[in-house]
Amino acid sequence: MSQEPLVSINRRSFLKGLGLTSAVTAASCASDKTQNIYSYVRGEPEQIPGVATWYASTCTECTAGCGIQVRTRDGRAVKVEGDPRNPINRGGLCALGQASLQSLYDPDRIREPLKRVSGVGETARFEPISWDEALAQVSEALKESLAEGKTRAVVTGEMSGALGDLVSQWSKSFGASHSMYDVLQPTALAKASELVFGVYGIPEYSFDRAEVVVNFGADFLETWISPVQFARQWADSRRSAKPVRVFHIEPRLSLTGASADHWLMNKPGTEVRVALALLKLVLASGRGNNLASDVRQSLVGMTEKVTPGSAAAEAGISEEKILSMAQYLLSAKRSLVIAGGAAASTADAVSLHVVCHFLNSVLENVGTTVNLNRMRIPGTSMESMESTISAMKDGSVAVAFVHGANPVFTLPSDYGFEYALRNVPLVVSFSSHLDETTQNANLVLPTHTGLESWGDVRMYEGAYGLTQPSMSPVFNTRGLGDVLISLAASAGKPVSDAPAQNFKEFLQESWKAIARKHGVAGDFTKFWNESVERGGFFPQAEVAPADRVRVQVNRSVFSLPFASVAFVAADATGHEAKKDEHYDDKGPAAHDAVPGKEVLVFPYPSVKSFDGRAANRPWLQELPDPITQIVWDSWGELHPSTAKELGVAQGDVLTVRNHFGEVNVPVLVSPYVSEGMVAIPIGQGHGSYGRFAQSVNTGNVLTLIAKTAVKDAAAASVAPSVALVSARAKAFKAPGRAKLVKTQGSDSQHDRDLARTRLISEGTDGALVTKGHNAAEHSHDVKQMYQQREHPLYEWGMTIDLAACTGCSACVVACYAENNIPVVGKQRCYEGREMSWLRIERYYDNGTFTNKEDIPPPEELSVSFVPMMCQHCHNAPCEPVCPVYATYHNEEGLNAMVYNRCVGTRYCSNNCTYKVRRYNWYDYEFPDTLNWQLNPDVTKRTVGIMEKCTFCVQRISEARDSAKDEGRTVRDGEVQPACVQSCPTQALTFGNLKDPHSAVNKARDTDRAYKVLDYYINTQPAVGYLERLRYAKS
Amino acid sequence: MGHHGTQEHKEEAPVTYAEVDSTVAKMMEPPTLGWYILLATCLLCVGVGAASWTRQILVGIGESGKSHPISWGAYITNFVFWVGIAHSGTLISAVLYLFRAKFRNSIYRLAEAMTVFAVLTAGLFPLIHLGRPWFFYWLMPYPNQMALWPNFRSPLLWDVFAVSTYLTVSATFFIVGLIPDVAIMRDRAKTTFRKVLYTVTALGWSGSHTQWKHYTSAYLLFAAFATPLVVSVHSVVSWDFAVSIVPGWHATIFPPYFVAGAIFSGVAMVMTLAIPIRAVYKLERLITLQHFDAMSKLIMLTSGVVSYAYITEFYTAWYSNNPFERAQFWFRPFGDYWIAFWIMAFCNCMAPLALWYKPLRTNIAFLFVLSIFINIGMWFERFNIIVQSLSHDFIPAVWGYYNFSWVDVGITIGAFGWFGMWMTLFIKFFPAVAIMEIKEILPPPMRNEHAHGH
Amino acid sequence: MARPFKSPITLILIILTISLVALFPFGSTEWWGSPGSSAVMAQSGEEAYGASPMGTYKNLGIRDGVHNNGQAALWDLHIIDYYRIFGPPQRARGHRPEQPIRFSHITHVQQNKMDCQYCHHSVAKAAFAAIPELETCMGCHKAVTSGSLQSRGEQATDATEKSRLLQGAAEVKKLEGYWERKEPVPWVKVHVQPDYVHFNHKRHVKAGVTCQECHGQVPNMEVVERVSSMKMGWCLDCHRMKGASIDCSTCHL
Amino acid sequence: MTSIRGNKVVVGVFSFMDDAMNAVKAAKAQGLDYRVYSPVPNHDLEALTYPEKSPVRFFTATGAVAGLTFGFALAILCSLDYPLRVSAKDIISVPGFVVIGYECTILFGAIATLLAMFHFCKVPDIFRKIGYDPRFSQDKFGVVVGCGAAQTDEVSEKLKQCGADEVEVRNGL
Repeated sequence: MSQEPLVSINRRSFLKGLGLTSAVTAASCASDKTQNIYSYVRGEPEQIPGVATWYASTCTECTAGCGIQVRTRDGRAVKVEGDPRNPINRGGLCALGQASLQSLYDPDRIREPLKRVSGVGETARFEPISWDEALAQVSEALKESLAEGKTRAVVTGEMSGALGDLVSQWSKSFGASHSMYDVLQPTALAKASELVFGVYGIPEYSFDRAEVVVNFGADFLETWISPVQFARQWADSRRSAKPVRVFHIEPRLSLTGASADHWLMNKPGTEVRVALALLKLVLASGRGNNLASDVRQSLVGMTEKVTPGSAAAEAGISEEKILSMAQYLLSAKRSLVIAGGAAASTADAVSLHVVCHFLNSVLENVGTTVNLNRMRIPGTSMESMESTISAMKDGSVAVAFVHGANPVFTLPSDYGFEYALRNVPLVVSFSSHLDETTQNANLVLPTHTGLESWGDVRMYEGAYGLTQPSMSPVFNTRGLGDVLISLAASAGKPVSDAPAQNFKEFLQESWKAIARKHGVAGDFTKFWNESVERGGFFPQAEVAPADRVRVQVNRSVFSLPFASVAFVAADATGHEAKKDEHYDDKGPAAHDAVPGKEVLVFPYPSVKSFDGRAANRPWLQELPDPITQIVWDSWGELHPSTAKELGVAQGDVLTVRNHFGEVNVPVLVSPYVSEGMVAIPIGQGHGSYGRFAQSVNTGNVLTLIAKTAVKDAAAASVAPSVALVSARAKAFKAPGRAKLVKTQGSDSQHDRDLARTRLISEGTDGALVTKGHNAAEHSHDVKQMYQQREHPLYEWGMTIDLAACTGCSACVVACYAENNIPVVGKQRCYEGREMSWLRIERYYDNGTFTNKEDIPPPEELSVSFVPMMCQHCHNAPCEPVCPVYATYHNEEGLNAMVYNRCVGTRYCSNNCTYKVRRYNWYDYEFPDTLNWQLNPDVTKRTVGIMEKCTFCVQRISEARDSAKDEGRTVRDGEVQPACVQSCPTQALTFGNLKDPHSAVNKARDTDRAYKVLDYYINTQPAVGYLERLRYAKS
Repeated sequence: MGHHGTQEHKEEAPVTYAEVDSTVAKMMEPPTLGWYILLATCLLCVGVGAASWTRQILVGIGESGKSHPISWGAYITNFVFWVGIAHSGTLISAVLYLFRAKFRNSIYRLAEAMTVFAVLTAGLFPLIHLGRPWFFYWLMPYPNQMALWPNFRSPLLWDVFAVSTYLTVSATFFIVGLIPDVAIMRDRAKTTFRKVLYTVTALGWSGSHTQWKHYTSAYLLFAAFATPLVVSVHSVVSWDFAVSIVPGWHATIFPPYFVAGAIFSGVAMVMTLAIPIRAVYKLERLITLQHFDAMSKLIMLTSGVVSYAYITEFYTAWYSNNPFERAQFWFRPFGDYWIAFWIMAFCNCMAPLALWYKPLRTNIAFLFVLSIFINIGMWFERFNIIVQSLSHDFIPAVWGYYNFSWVDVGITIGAFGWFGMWMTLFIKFFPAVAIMEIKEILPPPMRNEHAHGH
Repeated sequence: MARPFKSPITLILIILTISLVALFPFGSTEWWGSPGSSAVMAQSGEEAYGASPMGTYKNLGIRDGVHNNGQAALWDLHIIDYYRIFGPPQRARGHRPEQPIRFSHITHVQQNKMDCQYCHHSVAKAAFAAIPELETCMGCHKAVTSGSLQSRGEQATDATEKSRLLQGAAEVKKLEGYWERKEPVPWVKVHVQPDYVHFNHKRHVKAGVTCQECHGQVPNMEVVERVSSMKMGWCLDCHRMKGASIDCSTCHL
Repeated sequence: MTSIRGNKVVVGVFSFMDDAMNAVKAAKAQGLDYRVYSPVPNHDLEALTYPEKSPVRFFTATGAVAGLTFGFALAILCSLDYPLRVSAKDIISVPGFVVIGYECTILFGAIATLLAMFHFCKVPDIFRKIGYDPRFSQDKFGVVVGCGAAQTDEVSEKLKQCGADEVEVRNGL
């Protein structure tokens, strides 16, 4: 913050958006130049220069529908935070949502309509075109196609709410097909619900109501359905008196698996056998009488051929584990069995989901932990996609619209989507980014991102999120809805009975219907304004979960295959038969001649890149993957024995190739992946999309995947979802070495007591007892050399509950966003110069108190995440060593850092026990338009300056300021640093340690409380940790 | 004073005043081609260093190999190395002066010059190492408009005081010692340039009896002041480390360990410099084998102390049962930088053991090689302390590696060039052997030997 | 030989005196009574500096009422400070840039008795004292147009008045031009603070610090000028005097 | 004693120290002012020419005491001027300030010594060297005796008797 508003400043040389009416000025890059002040031409009533304005909205990054609040300063969105009033996310927000700002300000965003002038795909060249011209061309083409009797196709991403309605109505009136595609939508789960419960959709799961969860690979803390919501539920339960016990069965350690009590590494594709064995054991104990007797009988028949022993053998896990899982499921009052994630996206995914649904039914979870009243209905349909693609291939489609999806990247290449697009005379892409699909478009009509547009999200019946623009568009873009309405108007085909002039009106019309449906009486404007202010309308948010217990079994379900999935070699998947002249065979003609060994390709989504849509966001690229701790890269995880077989070591480049495609990934050896497979994250290896995404040039793992026909006719002729785990490929060592940048030094904590784990076990009376570190061992009476200092009013502190930390890294991204932390790129990270003020340390332990130096074998694995930021020690080692007082202790207990006083001796960093200080080794530039996001309340840092976590002192200052205005002290909870605010599980609590009733003090009032390293070096940190909780291995 | 050094020259004809004058004056005769080549080499190295520093300032401090968590690296290593080199100069010139060790007189000038130039070199490193060197003056307690003072509790500020005091006092000591010798040069000078140079720098020294009176009195006092500095400066430098909490740094043994190491490396450096100068300028009659024997013994002593300190560090780490210390001292010999550790152990502990064999103590070739080994070993000792400790401290998640960069190397070369440049210029323009003090230990010319009181 | 000093005691005394004189910089700020930084900004600004000089502009020099005459601490040794030697004049007292429109505070504040906060309306609401929106200017200048000033100027008899009005007309014409083009006026900043200083106008105004204490008698300025050095020592001096916080992180977040 | 300034001086050049010392003794006996130039300082010569202790040491002591005071005062007053807490350390952390006090003691002591030495040795003073000869810095001893114009011959004779290689009469400055 400089003295005056609306001034271009040095490093924050961003253009200050001055609303619609005022011009902007180019930045002066040195503070020594004359500085200008530009005022508004016309005042905006809610905007006082230098005072933030907040807008409530709904996140549109994934389909979960989390509520957000967007902080804007002088007309620019600078921070996105979770809305605590939203029933889905309750205040937290994931890394992807936090990074939505970098999609808004993406320097590679399409800034105006484009027309392709030459080439196609990777060779495409575009030239700008005006909106009018572009729309005229589209109108003309639509008219022609109607006249010629050709069809039109609209392909969008997952879409709900008014925009979805508008698109389908538009499609109807133009006779176009509308298909949605989202690679991560659990459509197989929805299909299984239809087969078992008679309703197509995704039930709402309640992790907080379950005592035991058996999870077949669902990454519910990362990307699965509604991760922020689930994470909060899980964490609430973990903090309660009876924490939920989670069994996680998957072939590769995921972030969610890392938080489970019992992580079981199985062979890929064997989940269904374990589930069947569980079902058998559960039925054998006499459960399942709530089902129709013939259904129960069929179930018994279904499980006849499997035994716990055989399932264990197939899955590669021990029989005792299966027996104990069944035992826990049976003894729990409420439990939950789920499947999902990459592990459950095999060709036979529906079978697995069906068994899980049956298990839930038999265990009487439907109605408690499985809510069929709040179904999310995914719009993604592979059937519709396939028919659209074949229509395109036929040449019967004259105009194709693509919006919000990048099927060329996310659809397995043998669907031939790219070829199909090229067969369409006019492809119009409504993408904001020049992605792989857009590269094939003839016209690009860039649309707003979620932060610039009106819209709504229907999570389930009774929860409606509203999206409002938080700033005027950054570039010359328009909303999809507005474009469609204007196209409809010019073609004389109104999209609704009461023709709306623009999409906002259409939206309001559709909200009138919502108001009517939920019996909201009175003035619509009032309802509308309230909803906008609230970020949505949640009439049923507080209603107890469903009582509807419905099992309407489609009998064909029993003829589904319930065998382990057989992953056949690539050349034997029937690919040859399916191959048509359209398919662009990227692989070598003679697959067998390729050297190397066959491995199973295991693509999985991650919090970092999701399905690839987040790949051009530097925050997420630089975010260390929570499990591998790798930045700016893709990788192939191999079991040590597989690596040995392939003759590769960590850092080698592995070529994975089959008929469909090829990727070249750096090898990462980890004992926590199953043998014989290579696990590669989805979302990296873009051929186009932007400079950051393209910097990872490993190739797209999804190109290795083949579309797989469902073997069973009874279910559907088309697989309901893409089978991520289905392809085998030849893997061999490629020449050269890769620079795999791992930000974590050692995976083990070397018995240093940094992340403590407390084991929960059942006492003799059945009550839970926790066994932690011997309190006496770690309590110590230190004779203080100096008098302890007094804090007159505030003593800021933080409590971090490791039992609730999932390692999701949302806090890290929030910290980047709030504090203008520069992204330094791969090379600088390699040099150890990443700037992250907050890091999530991930340690592999064996969960006992005698940690070995080496990382434990999978069956003993216990993973700990430690969010580590400046501990604001009262006996801070960094402070006395600074020769110029650039860092000192202020009387609010903050370890203050005065950037402009720092001369850069770096002694403080050396002396910092926690190594949380970061140094500006260079002057870091924020590329233009990304710099628009910078927070003007944070001091800039130039080369040679040390920086670190300040507990978001600018927020403390703001709170102190408003408290002074009102003549009071700062209230508990009034200050929330960015990390605390963002935490989906509320693992972090911040407040005044002086106040005995503050939340931060209450949180640490438990025998789980400890401080990292304090025992050894008496630093007296202001950050307290609570030990991680984990059920003892039974 | 007034002791006679005749016993040192028993076998040969006694050295006379005139011989001393002419031998030393010969060193200062117009430069040869070899001297120019040496100077050019040094200047080239200085150029490399200057270019490296310029690059570092223009591009960013990140051009040096430091990173998170190793925030100190080659520069502080060099700093400690050069401060250490300085120490033996002061030891020889001041401490041995107080102890009336006569062997000091012929080598002390060289040693003292080495001290001043080494501190001059060392003093550059804190600047080079700063992230924002243009604000270096914030470390000085000067009244300023910010109404701010430096933090006197910081070991780095102690360093500022210690090093600047050391530079001032040793330079004063050095210059004062030079005055009578420059007066001699003034009186012998033949060219106008030298005449003017020495007339000015001799400050009008005449050697009158009152001047000698106050001079000797002051000289003794300087020696008395410089002596505690030998102990204190490197102690203060060691506190840069010992006062911190980094495992491998936080040790009470550091001050004596550093002081012994400093003297060890300094004596080695004196040998490295004295041996070629003695050979080139034929100073065998002034710097005799006895001198080397004495220095060798000093090396044996300090090598022993240093080795003992190494062992003590390991023992303390083991006995403390502190996991961080133990891990650090396991890491040193067997971790990523094992080679640096074993270079240090070989050069500093094992190689000097050869000096127990007496003939080697006067074997000039062997001593020269050994002194270079010790220089290398002592550089690595500092490297091990600084870089190894930082790369392997409390939090395993941030353990890292030091990435040696070309800028690091360039600046290290520049430091040697800078030091060499001053030494080269010095031996050509000023008497590198203390004429007056050698004369002092010779018997004064007497008409009547018996009239002399001793 | 003659001794300059009869006894060493004299000498000891002389050297002690010299060294104590060298310590004098500490006299510049009252080190013996530095207040703790916990004290809340005193509410006694007016008492310390007298009532706001509104209404009595004419008799005041532009530095009147400025804290410490706009000087930083006594030991403001700019010789060694980067910003004085190499730094920009924008950071120095006396900075008096040419503005795109020659807005006269004398006309507006002194003659027309407008309140500071009429235009700089956010000064008590936010950290920034906003430059008024063009809309605010036009609020009056819709009535006081360049045309009206021009005709008044042409009719004026007094020569000073005439030239003043005509010049005003020309300046208002520029303003109208910006308004028509819907373009903000590129005012030049007079009081530039480095980015690392987080000055909050609201806190100071609410604590009773008058505008004049920092900005001088702006009502008497035809062209706005920086009358205070606004250096850290200058800020601190006032903070110490009033018992306000001298904690670094109050201003350097 | 007649000063060597403002009078005639007789310069004797001696090759041997004992001769020079004899010359000094003779000059002293006659109550003449004298100055001895020698290439090196010498105990015996010193005992003869300047038996008192040099006053430089008082300056040194004063400088050292002043330095100690200054060092501690600087550290303490600076810390109090803008009291900032670092870690839990006291504002006046005496153990740390000992280093400052100590270094200032040495620095001030050394500088005071240097100034005192310069003062007493009357340097820098490049040209005013009464009766100096360049050989005196190398291997000759010089005895300069101040006397009235009338006495020059007598004194020259005396110096020759003592063993002077050369004797020269010059004007004192």
